[in-house]
Amino acid sequence: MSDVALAPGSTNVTWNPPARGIVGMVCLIIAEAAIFVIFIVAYIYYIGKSLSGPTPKDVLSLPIFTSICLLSSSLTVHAAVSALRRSQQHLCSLWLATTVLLGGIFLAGTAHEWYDLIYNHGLTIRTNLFGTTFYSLVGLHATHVIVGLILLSLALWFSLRGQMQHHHSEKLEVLSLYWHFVDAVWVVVFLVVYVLGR
Amino acid sequence: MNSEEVEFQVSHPNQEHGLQLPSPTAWPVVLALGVALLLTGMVTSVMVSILGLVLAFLASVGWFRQVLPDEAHQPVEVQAEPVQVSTTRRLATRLPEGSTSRKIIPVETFRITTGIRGGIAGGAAMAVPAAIYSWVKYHSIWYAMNLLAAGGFISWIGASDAFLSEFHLRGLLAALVIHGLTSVLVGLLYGAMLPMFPRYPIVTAGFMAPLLLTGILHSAIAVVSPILNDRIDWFWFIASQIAFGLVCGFVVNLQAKVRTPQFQALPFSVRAGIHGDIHDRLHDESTDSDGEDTSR
Amino acid sequence: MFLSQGWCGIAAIMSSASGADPTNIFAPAGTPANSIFSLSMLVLSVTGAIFLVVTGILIYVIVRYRMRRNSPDADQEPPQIYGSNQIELSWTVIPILIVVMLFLATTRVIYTTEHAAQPKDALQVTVVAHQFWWEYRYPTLGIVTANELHVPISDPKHPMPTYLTMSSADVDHSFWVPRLAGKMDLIPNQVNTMWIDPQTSGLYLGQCAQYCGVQHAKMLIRVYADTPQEFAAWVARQQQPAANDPAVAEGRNVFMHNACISCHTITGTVATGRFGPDLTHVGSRDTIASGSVPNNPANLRRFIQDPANFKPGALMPPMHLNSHDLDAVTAYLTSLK
Amino acid sequence: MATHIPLDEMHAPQQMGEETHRKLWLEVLHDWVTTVDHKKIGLMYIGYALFFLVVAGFEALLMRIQLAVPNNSFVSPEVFNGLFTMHGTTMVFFVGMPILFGFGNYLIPLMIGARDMAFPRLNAFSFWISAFGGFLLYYSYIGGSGLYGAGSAPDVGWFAYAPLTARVFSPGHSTDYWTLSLLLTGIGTIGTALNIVATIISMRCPGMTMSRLPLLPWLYLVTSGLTFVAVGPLTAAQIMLMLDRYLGSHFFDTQAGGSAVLWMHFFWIFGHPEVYILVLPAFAFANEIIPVFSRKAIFGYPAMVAASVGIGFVSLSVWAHHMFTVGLGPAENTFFVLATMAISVPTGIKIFNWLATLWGGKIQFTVAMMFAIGFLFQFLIAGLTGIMLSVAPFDWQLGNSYFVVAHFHYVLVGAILFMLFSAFYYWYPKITGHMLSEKLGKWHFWLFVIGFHLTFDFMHVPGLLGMPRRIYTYEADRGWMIWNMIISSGAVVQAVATLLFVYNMVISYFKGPLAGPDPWDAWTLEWATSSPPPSYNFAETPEVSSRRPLWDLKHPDDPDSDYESGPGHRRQAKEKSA
Repeated sequence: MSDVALAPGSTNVTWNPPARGIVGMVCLIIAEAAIFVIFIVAYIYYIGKSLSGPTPKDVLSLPIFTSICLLSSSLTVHAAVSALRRSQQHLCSLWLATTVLLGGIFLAGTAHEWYDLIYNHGLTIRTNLFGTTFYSLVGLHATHVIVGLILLSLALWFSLRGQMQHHHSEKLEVLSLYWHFVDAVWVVVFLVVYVLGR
Repeated sequence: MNSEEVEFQVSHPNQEHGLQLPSPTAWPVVLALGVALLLTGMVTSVMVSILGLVLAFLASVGWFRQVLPDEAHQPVEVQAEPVQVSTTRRLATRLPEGSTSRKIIPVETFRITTGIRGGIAGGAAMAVPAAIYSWVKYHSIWYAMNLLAAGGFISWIGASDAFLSEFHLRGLLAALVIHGLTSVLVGLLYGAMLPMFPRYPIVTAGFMAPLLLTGILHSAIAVVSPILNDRIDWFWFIASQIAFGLVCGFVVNLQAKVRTPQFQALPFSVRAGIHGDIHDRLHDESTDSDGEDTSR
Repeated sequence: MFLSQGWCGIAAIMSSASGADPTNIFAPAGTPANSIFSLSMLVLSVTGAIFLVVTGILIYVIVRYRMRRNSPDADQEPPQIYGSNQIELSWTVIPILIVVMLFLATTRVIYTTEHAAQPKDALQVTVVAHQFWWEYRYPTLGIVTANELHVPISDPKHPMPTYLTMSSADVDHSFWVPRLAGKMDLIPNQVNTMWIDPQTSGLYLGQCAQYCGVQHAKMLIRVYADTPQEFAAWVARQQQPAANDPAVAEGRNVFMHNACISCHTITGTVATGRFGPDLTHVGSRDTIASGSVPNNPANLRRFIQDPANFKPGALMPPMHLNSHDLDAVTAYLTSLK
Repeated sequence: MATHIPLDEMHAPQQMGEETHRKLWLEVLHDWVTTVDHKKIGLMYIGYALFFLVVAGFEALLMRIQLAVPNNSFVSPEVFNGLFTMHGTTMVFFVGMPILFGFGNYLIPLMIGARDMAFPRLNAFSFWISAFGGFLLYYSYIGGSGLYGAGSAPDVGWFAYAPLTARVFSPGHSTDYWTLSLLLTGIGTIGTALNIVATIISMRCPGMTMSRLPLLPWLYLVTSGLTFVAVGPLTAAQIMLMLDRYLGSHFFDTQAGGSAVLWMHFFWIFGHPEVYILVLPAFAFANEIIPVFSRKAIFGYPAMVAASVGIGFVSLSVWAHHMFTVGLGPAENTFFVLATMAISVPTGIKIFNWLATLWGGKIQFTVAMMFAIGFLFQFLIAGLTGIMLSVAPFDWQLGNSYFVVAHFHYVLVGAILFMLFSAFYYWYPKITGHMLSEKLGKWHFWLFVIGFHLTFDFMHVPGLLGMPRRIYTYEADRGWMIWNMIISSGAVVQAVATLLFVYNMVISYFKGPLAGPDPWDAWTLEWATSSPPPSYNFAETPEVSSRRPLWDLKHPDDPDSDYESGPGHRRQAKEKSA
């Protein structure tokens, strides 16, 4: 009789569909990746097509330190999730704080770079195709970093207030997935803008 | 973003006080309005954008407080009125299940590799008359091959017979791709369809199909490949087609043993597997079905 | 109703093709249009055959297997069939074979049209599309004209195709003269090429086929395929400097002292504007307003008075000339044969 | 008039449950605005889409009146250009997407035995932001110079080719309205698509493995996956356009070296998959409705799933067949010819499998089934004209002509709208608890078929005679008039038929016979609960063991599970027969 449908209470089936939070975040990441792909394609397509200067070679320098900060924040956020899984709330807070700090350093680095480009090199979004594609691509990524930082700060806030419990570890994992994505995008952006495009 | 709700639904379907559903909330619509106004400000006035920003911020906070640390739910009364699922329709005979789940007819059918093998064998066989023709007419076995390849190379359209008689690596590759692809595809088709024509497989595969194909190609070749059209020798073309059909049909036929008398008596649509109504025609023969006919 | 499909319609048009419909794609008059035509006949017969077969099966099925109320087993479920590998494989492979054939034919026509070798004596014309008119420049002949393209006919024995090098001054446009060739877009900041070789003399019509703004509908194309003698005569006339008839000196004066000169060119005068059509030989054209009205003094006068009379949304502003000046300018422009 | 009906309908189920005291109007409104119930949100999507269907249909009528005779001046060129832009944009983004998401929202949790969508609040948010996007688009008629002169309605065409959208060529805010409203709906669309995927993956009831998932959720899974891959590029392109228009960047500024062709690529990377996003749900309805009224299981379930997934993937690589006349070069054109033709193979598999489902069945000609058969026939023709257009040289003639307009309306109306009507007749009893009138429905069907074929069969002809699309008028000497006259008259017939349908929905809501939970003797889970379903869908979470759980319940002596794949089940079947 086990093959009759709609049988209530026959719980001999083990049923563990994937968690919806994770699935939802993966979907969001795919959609965001599609957006980034378009901006990256536009950037690559317009490399060397600017009608006037300045060119990337003139003005861009490799943001090695801030990139290292951002990439290592992926490790720290992962550490925060595993700490929460083991119910070590304090350790989780510590790792979260490190992540926010590293992300903040990266953002400050970008801000400094932009300030330098605008005021010392006179490159704005209207200057030429390089300015157009550079500010929009890096800006899009920076926007994602900002969103991620806001969410991470909220998580940190809850964690510090002790409201973050073991059963929230899945939510934190969803957030960490987003952060990993932001980091992964930076690897691509870095390669395209600072290596390929220079 | 947690799985509590899922687990809850699955493991405790029957609660005394009814069910828990997410409670209604105005924050999504407020947030949507806020974001919409934020953008609307770009075509109207900055004040609209500011209003939108404020709304969006308020709504984000409100929404956030609803789902964190735990999601808001409200209980819902269950009206215990079981839904009856029934039908007045009776069952018909089902065809018995074969060795694989989608097998309908109680016979062996082909495997995909059969058709591919047949296609390759047929394709090889087809090259023989083509090469003979080339040798007889142009004293070069490469002529037919290059002619076929010219279908894929635009620059060869004005090529001379002498050019076509030489060996060209590009020609070999192009001809191999075109010929190989079509041979395998046609072989697959033979593998799939020969069991549907069980009575005279060799006639069907070896003569009918090639003649049909030649007819179609004859009318289309002028557009598909004018260079081929100018030089094609239809007698030899048919010869090589029949070579393909005979060899491919033979290979497929060797491996697909489906021509039991019982199977041959079935109508075409049943042999093809799109029809299961064999009861009318076969009710005298015991087909060993596990579903009993309830209509008589 | 069901059977009155496009196929019947297509057959109807093709039979009535040649004369009545000046832009019929099934009445080709040049090599590119011809090769498209023969390819399209192949495609039409393949799709037509598929249509007949599948519709036949559909009709058979819905007639044969309709529910019969009074049949003894009306309340019985039919036998359940879940699928059949063999038949599904068949109707996967057959379409693939058809696709391969169509693909080979298509590829050949694409390459023979887009990669055709260019004869040495081919006529070169530069086409610049504007909102909402066409500029034709013959760099080897030193001619600039607008909206009416003159080309020599091409005898298959001595091919004399015309190569069009195309770009746009503002937004996207598309050059489409259905009886001569398929369309090709004109895109700013990009150069496209196409070629035409009308084989019988006459007038071939077409129009812009890419939405380009308010007046898209009135951006018409006229291609005059001339015999070699006619073409030589036309070239000789166009190479003359602008006529300078003293009888219309007043109109000339009005023209040269108004904003006309900032947009239009008349060779040999101070008018050297580039935004509007070259008017050096405007009087020799059959039409004005990019082919939308015949070129006669009355129409010309109305057009100068307010271009929106014929082309609402045209970029040329109304010139606010008084009646006397209008007459004078009209007379002047008409004299520019 | 017609526009109020969906609202009435939506309010109705609520009133049903509250017979003891009638709720105040404001309370009802509050319920609907704050709801997170997937069924109510689905209905709001449908109601909102029907509203815009009437609006955009009205725009189409105006255009057809203008084009009925040559050199007509019924509307000005500016207004006409606004009309076709708004008609296209509305039909794709504010009718097609919402109505399909509406049905998805309503049906998917029911069909997979779930209580609600995976993210109910996100669901509400997605709906509302799409809705506000639609209202913003139509606010453009009031913005700018006001209704007189048609406000600042966008007039750049629904694919808004650069650089016509640049500030130089499109001053004022008309293009901004277009961009902003698409950005807003884009957010909503991605949200809903994500929600549908998460629901189908994570909320299935026990026993419903992916190989037992009904085909409707399966196809919605593909279409939603396609949605967030395709709408992302659109959103990105819109952001670039906004940057160009507001901050003076140069993405599509050809004067500064930017490329107009880049916009075409970005738009069609979205635009072509969009067609499949719209048509896959129509396939999904057909996959549910055709088997039930043929009284047979769907033929070749695995092939149907594979074909859908295949269409999804291939459709991502065919976009440049909209650009055969752009001058991409022969190699690129050849590639996109091949990709486009390849897509006809899985599409063909679907058509043949539907035919095989009908074959040997007992076909009941309910109105739902009649529309489904109309869909089959018309989708076949749409596919065949699609093959013609995929042949690049043929497309050099046909592209941007009325032939193309006829082709895609054959898809959008002949296939998708027909299947939507079918879906209305099929699921209306579930949604309202009342049957739609079959008699009125047959009138609706035949009138609509006549109007449809009058309009869109004959619309192919002016295309073959060289009539480009998007022209507000045409020359009298081109021989296009007679065809345009027929087309326009067919449009009127369609409008009448649609009004009949709306009337049927209203009258049947009040007077239609009660449906009961399972009026069609169907096989999927939504028919295992009452009509209309309670807010919790199922009192007890169901558990299934085959693709047709209700078949198994109705025929316990011969359940489907014996015949479907999976080694365990086959063993069971053998034991049973032994």
